[in-house]
Amino acid sequence: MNEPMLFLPLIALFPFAGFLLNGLFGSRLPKAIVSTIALLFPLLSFAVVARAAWMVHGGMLLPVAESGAPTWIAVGGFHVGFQFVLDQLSLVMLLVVTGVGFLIHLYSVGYMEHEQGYWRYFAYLNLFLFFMTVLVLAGNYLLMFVGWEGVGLASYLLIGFYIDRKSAGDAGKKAFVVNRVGDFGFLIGMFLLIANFGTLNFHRIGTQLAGHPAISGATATLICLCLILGATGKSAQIPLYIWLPDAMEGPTPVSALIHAATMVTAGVYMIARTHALFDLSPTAMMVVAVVGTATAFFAATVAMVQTDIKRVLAYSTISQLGYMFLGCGVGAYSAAVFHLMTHAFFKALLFLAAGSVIHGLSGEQDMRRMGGLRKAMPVTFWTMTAAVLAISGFFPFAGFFSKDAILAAAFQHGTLGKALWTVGLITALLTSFYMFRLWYLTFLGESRGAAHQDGHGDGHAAHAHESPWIMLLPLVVLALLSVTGGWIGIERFAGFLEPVTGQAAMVDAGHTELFLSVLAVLVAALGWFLAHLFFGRDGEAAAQAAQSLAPIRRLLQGKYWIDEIYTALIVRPVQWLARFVLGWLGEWTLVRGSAWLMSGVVGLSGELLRRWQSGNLRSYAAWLAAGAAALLLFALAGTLLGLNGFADSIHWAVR
Amino acid sequence: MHLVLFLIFALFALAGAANLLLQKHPINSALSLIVVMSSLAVLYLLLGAEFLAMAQVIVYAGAIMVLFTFVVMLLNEGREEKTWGSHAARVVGFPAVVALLAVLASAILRAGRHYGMVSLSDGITTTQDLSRVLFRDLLLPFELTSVLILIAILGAVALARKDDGNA
Amino acid sequence: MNTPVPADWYLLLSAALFTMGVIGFLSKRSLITVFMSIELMLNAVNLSFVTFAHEWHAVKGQIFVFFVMMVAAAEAAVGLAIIIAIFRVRGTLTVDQIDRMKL
Amino acid sequence: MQLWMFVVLSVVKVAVVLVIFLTAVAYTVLLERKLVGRIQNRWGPTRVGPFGLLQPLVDGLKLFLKEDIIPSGVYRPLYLLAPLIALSCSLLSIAVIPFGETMRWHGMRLFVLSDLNIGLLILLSVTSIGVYGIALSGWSSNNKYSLLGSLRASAQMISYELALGLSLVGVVLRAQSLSLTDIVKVQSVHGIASWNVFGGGQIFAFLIYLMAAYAETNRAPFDLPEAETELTGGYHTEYSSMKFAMFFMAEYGNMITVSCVATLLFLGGWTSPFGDLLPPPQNLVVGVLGPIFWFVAKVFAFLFLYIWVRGTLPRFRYDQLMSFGWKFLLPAAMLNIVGTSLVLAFL
Amino acid sequence: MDGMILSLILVVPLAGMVAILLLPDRGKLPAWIALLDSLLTFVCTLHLPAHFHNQQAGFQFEENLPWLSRPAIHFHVGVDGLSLWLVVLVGLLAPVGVVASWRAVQKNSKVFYAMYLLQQTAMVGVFVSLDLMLYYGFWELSLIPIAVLTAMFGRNLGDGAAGKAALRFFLYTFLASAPLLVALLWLYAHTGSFDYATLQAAVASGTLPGWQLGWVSVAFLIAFAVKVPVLGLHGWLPDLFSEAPVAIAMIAAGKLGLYSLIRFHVELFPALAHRAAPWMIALAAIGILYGAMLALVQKEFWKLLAYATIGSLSFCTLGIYGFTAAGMSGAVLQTVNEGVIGAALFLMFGVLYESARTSRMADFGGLARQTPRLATLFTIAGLALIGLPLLNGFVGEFLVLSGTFVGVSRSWAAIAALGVILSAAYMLGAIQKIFLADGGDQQNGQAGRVARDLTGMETVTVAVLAVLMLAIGVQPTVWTEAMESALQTVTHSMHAQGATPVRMESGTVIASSMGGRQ
Repeated sequence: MNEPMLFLPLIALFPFAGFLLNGLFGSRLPKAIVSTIALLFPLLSFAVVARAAWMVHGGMLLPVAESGAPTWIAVGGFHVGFQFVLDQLSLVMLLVVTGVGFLIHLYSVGYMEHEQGYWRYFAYLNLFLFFMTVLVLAGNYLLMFVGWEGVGLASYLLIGFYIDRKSAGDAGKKAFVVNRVGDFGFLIGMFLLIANFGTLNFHRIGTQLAGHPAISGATATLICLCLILGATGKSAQIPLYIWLPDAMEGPTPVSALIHAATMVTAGVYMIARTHALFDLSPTAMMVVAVVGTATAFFAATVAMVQTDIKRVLAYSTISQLGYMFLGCGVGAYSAAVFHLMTHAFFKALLFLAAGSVIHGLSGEQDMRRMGGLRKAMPVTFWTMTAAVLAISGFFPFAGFFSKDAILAAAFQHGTLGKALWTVGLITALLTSFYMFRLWYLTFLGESRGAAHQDGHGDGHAAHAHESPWIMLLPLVVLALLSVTGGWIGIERFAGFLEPVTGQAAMVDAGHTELFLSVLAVLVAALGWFLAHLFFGRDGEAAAQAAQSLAPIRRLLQGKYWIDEIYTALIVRPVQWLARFVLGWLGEWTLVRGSAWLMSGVVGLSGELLRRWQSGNLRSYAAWLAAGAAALLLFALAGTLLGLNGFADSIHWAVR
Repeated sequence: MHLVLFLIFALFALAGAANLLLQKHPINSALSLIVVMSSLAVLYLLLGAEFLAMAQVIVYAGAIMVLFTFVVMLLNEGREEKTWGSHAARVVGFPAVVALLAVLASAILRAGRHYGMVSLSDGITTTQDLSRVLFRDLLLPFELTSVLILIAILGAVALARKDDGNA
Repeated sequence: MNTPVPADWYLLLSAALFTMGVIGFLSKRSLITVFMSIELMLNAVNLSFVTFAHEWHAVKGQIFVFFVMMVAAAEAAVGLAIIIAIFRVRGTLTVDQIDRMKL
Repeated sequence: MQLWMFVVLSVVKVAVVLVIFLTAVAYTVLLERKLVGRIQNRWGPTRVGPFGLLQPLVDGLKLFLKEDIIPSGVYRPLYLLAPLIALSCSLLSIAVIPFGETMRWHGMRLFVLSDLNIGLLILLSVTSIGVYGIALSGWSSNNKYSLLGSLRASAQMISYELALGLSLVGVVLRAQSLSLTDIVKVQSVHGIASWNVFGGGQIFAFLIYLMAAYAETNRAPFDLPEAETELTGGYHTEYSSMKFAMFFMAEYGNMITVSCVATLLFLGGWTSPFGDLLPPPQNLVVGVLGPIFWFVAKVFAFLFLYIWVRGTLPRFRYDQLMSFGWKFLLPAAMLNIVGTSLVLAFL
Repeated sequence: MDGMILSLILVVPLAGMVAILLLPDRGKLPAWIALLDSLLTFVCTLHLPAHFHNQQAGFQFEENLPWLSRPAIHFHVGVDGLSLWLVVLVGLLAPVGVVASWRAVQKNSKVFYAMYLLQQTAMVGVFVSLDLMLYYGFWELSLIPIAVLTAMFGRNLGDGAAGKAALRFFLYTFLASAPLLVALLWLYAHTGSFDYATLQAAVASGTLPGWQLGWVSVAFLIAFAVKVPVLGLHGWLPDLFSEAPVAIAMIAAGKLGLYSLIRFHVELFPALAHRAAPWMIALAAIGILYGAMLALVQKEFWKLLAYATIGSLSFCTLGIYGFTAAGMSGAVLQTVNEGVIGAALFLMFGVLYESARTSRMADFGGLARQTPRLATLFTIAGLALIGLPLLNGFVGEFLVLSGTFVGVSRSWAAIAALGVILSAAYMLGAIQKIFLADGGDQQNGQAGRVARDLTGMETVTVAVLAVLMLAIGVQPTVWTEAMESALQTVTHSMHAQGATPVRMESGTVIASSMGGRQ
């Protein structure tokens, strides 16, 4: 293979350098230099990616795996290196990660301007980019796992960025631990891979599979289920989605970058990356599709009643990730990745716009205290509108194309696919509904800040202000991408990804698809209409509807009490087991008990022997004399028995 | 002549030792012990160990026992009282002593027939003989002994000194 | 005039002295006298060393006695210092009353 | 030689030496009184006999005839034993001192009671035993002055015994023998030039010995045990008549012994100061008496020094005495040993 | 130089000890001597890896001098790939311990540092001895300073807790070592030698009486398992960690026992160790979970560290008794890791305790602002402990787990891997309770106000350790390469005696594919 000089490691190492510089010296540097470092290195990284993309456009063949990668672990015959591979899939991901990543860095400069620990924030952000690029570029599972855990770490640090807030710390910990559950699955999956293939290299596993699949479907299913567990952790799917809503404790740009655009899509990326295995196991595929659909629907329902603007977006993210899983589950990997890309654009935009709103309202996140911001923040409003239209799936916005591709693929996937398509369509309705609800509550109507802020006169809206240009610029760029991002078309996109993800299951591109597209747009419009009905005017209708649906509403507001159930079923029993069974029974009774028993025996014998040690010199002398006499007698007895000397008699005695 | 001298001084030694046991006042015991040691010095001379004989007098009688008498004088303890603190000494100790003596005596008597005689004409171990071995073969132990004595001096000083703080 | 003496007489004397030393250790109540009994035992052993040195024409036997003397001197210095210290604290030198195993 | 002859000859020798020694003791006392008197610009004893020469006899008679008082509080056995120990140790040491030419008669040395390989060691051991006399006397007297005096004396003697013994090591090193005869022989060749004190390079050892010997004999300026102003009579406060005389004799006997040892070890013993400058005497009488003359002369010269010092120097304080002994004399004696060994080994 | 270096490493701490004992206990003088001396020791130990020949099998830097002729005890020392890094680790941790005690030990520092240096010699001795009697001597010697220093310098001397902890440690380890001595003497009686190679050959030859040999191997196993400690025998550990001075606690557990398990149980009695392996594997796997779960509910950080240590040491045991190459090298690497990470954590907890006089985590909170250096370095060490990739803990855990999973038992490996989740939970919990806001207020802990940050010297020390964590995590091959030939020897001899990887269940291993390289 010819090796064009791509400098792949640089993509990862530039942000790492930024992390080191800011992390080690940031506290002593002025803000301007911190910002420069923080922006420069992701930009350099993006430049390297862009150059690679340009070379691909110029006809360079993919994949490119740089040889001479340094060894990481080598024991016995097992060997893992720091091997970076660039192919179509990772190129797309890299463009998203570094491109959107850079924009969000830019935005953060404005957003975080007045925060304590400014340098720390950018150090973490660069660290995240480092791990994310490692994850994407990894040429084997283990290296991917490095990035996988690493982004988890960065996520943990950034969620807990506000170290004075207990809720932030809790959320960070929860995110990391829940992710670790997923990582457990990933680890076991890797062990199974080692056991079955003897390697963790994507390429080698791929060739082994392509040649003559040495493994049975059951084994493949086992491996895939383990990997799915990992993916659900990272991509916040049922059953491990619970960390993502809490993760909104972090600064909003972090939510945009990590918990919307990039990190959470790692699970999808991983499934797409390993699709060769998944293709062997219909069961696993079905699990992926069902999990994705269920998550999409479930999260969408919860999103309808959230009042915190960021939580709505968080559940929305979970829901959209469910779409991507659905795409993967029905074999439409390229559609899933396509949606991943467009979702990165519009969801990042949504978060950043929300951040702009929060920033404008000095930290207010509750939508019930917003409203009427359209005039105060026009740029934010218009970019947000583009994003809302995109996520709801209106033609010709980006979301339309990608979501449509996934639903179409699902529709063509047999009976189960039809059912999933139905749920997906309902979810699209819900999506449209809750996004427009957000839109109405935030930007339209009157300002409701005063109603809740009695004593403070007028609400936030009065002195709400538009964000500085450095925050608006990324909004505009992302808005453009949200509008145009889908125009590339699924066919061309799938065609580009084909070497990696295999032949897309696009059989019928005729009337059915057109019908489905139209149906989707109609459903989205219905959602808008419903939202307009409830929230567009005065909110009376909303109140009435809420009244009539009170039990459901409570269920939704309680988020189905999943957190509580997990606490009761898993966390509490583990703690109980640790504290009482292990702690009291094991540690206290058995271990301590044995120690006490032992010390008791020793103490008792000591007590007995102590009586011998009277402290009286003459008694000691008496025993000494007796001992000496006994020894001499013994030696003499030896001589009497005809032995030669003391040593021999001892030998004779112990024989 | 040798026999006479041996008998005289052996008798002295035994008598001194017995007196040590019988006397109730430590100073008398100490003086008895000096008699034993001096008698032993003569016996050493009879055995041809002239340097040791003198060392016995200088070190034991002249130095160690002086220390003993000094301490007796200093503490002025008086006669010892009869106390009954140790049962083991009577119950275990004295039978053990009897056994010890019996075993030693029988061992010596059994082996004694192999031993030679000691007479005045046997020749003398001169100081040169002694020092040749001491300073050539056993130089290291000798030096170690001097270190030991140095430590003992320091220890004695440290122990006997009155405490500065609370005395 | 020059009647020789069997070597084992010396040894028997040594054994007797040693035994008397042991008896002294066991029966004497004054710490100082007990200490003297120890010296008596050492002397008894020294005698047998010298006797054996004579018997086997080995100078090292005498050297051993020499070392015993040196060590005895050191021991006496330290031992008597300890006795003084004990007397200072306890006010008595009666062995049976000094059984606390510490000063 | 026959046993009886040996015994008879020994008894005769012992008798002669004892008589001379005791006479010498008595007249040393007279000498001291006379000399000190002259130093203090008075006459000293003059009444009894010509120049008071019979004074010692009268003194002895007085002490013999005095009532022997034993105080009631004393611990009798040791009280009686102590002066005996003191005197006998003093007399014992003269037994190994050779005071004349190494002449033999029937294989037996004439001018020494017993010539031993380890004469010097015997001297030292006897000196070390001598402590008991003083220690026991003070303790058994049951008198605080006595006890203090005897403690002082014992401590002083033990302390200075070390310096004394060590100062002799240089001499022994030079002679490579512990025999006093051998030590004298080494110094005999070139007369005064080969004496240890000059030619032998032992001048420092001699000075150390001198000072240690003064202390060892409890003489001024180290006479603290009997410092009248502090302790009335020191360890012999409770002694009177003959028992006191025994201590008295022991002290002067020790002085003479120490002088003899100094003569033997440092001043060439019985050899003439001219050594081989003079031809060896052909006359037997001169050959026998000459060495004895030299010996006696040197001893009396040393004694004169003793008395002279007593008449001139003030007394030490007790702590000065101890620190002088331990911190100056002992290290100096050790340095002397080191120096002597280095010289002997490398020169 | 190569012929003397091990003696030198053994002697240098002793010389420091003598120097400390001879010089007066004035101010920081003993501490400075100990620090310089331990740095010197460290430099000496660095000679070993610098001149070590990775490819060469057998022991290097060997010295073999007869010491006693009857019984035949030799001063026989040497290192191979297994012990190499452990010796260096001892050298590295020696100055760390001194730094950790710098402020904590004020009174009697002379005794402390003298004993501490003695302990260093003993530990090096354990790792390099090739004569079993010599080994036993060093082994016992290494136990004494721990007990004595805990009793003398423990945290709660007043209420006797320190003394009890010391006594408990003493009882556990000494009672367990007594059968070891008997077993050693039995071996000597039957072979006439204490030499490692001779004994190994004798055991391998199968001429020794079988059932007695079984007991001998059990005696060895128990003595070492107590010192590790293996689950169930860890009764001394939590108390000791709570009470012992930091510098002592950081060396009390782990490496000595683990090394001894490999060298003197697995390598010496492969066949018998093979029989014990299923038990050990089960204990280890359960121990990982057990330690992690108990760590999760601890309220005091010393106890947390104790149970975390039990968990992470169980990884090592798991690796050793799997008899797989990956597991073994993972275990040795993990032993080193545990030493490095544990030292860093101990030092930092020690700083917290020494300034706040409490170890209840609830008393702290929100320290991150006040003690940024401590918080940062603690987080790094904590992440290394719970096995974050690119830090050292991951490599060891991964090798052990993959070796176990592939070669031994999937179910046990999966159980062990569950520890990964729990460890994250307890470590992040600790970080949150101590360094992050843990209540409504900004600063809720009383202790938080008096806690101090790391001093310059401490920062440098922990930073060096942190860099080392990263270095091992990124380039473990540097470390594992040296072990390779030693492990091959081990596994070869084990396999020759029928001790192949323990199969605890059926599974498919494509062993041939393990041989391929990417």
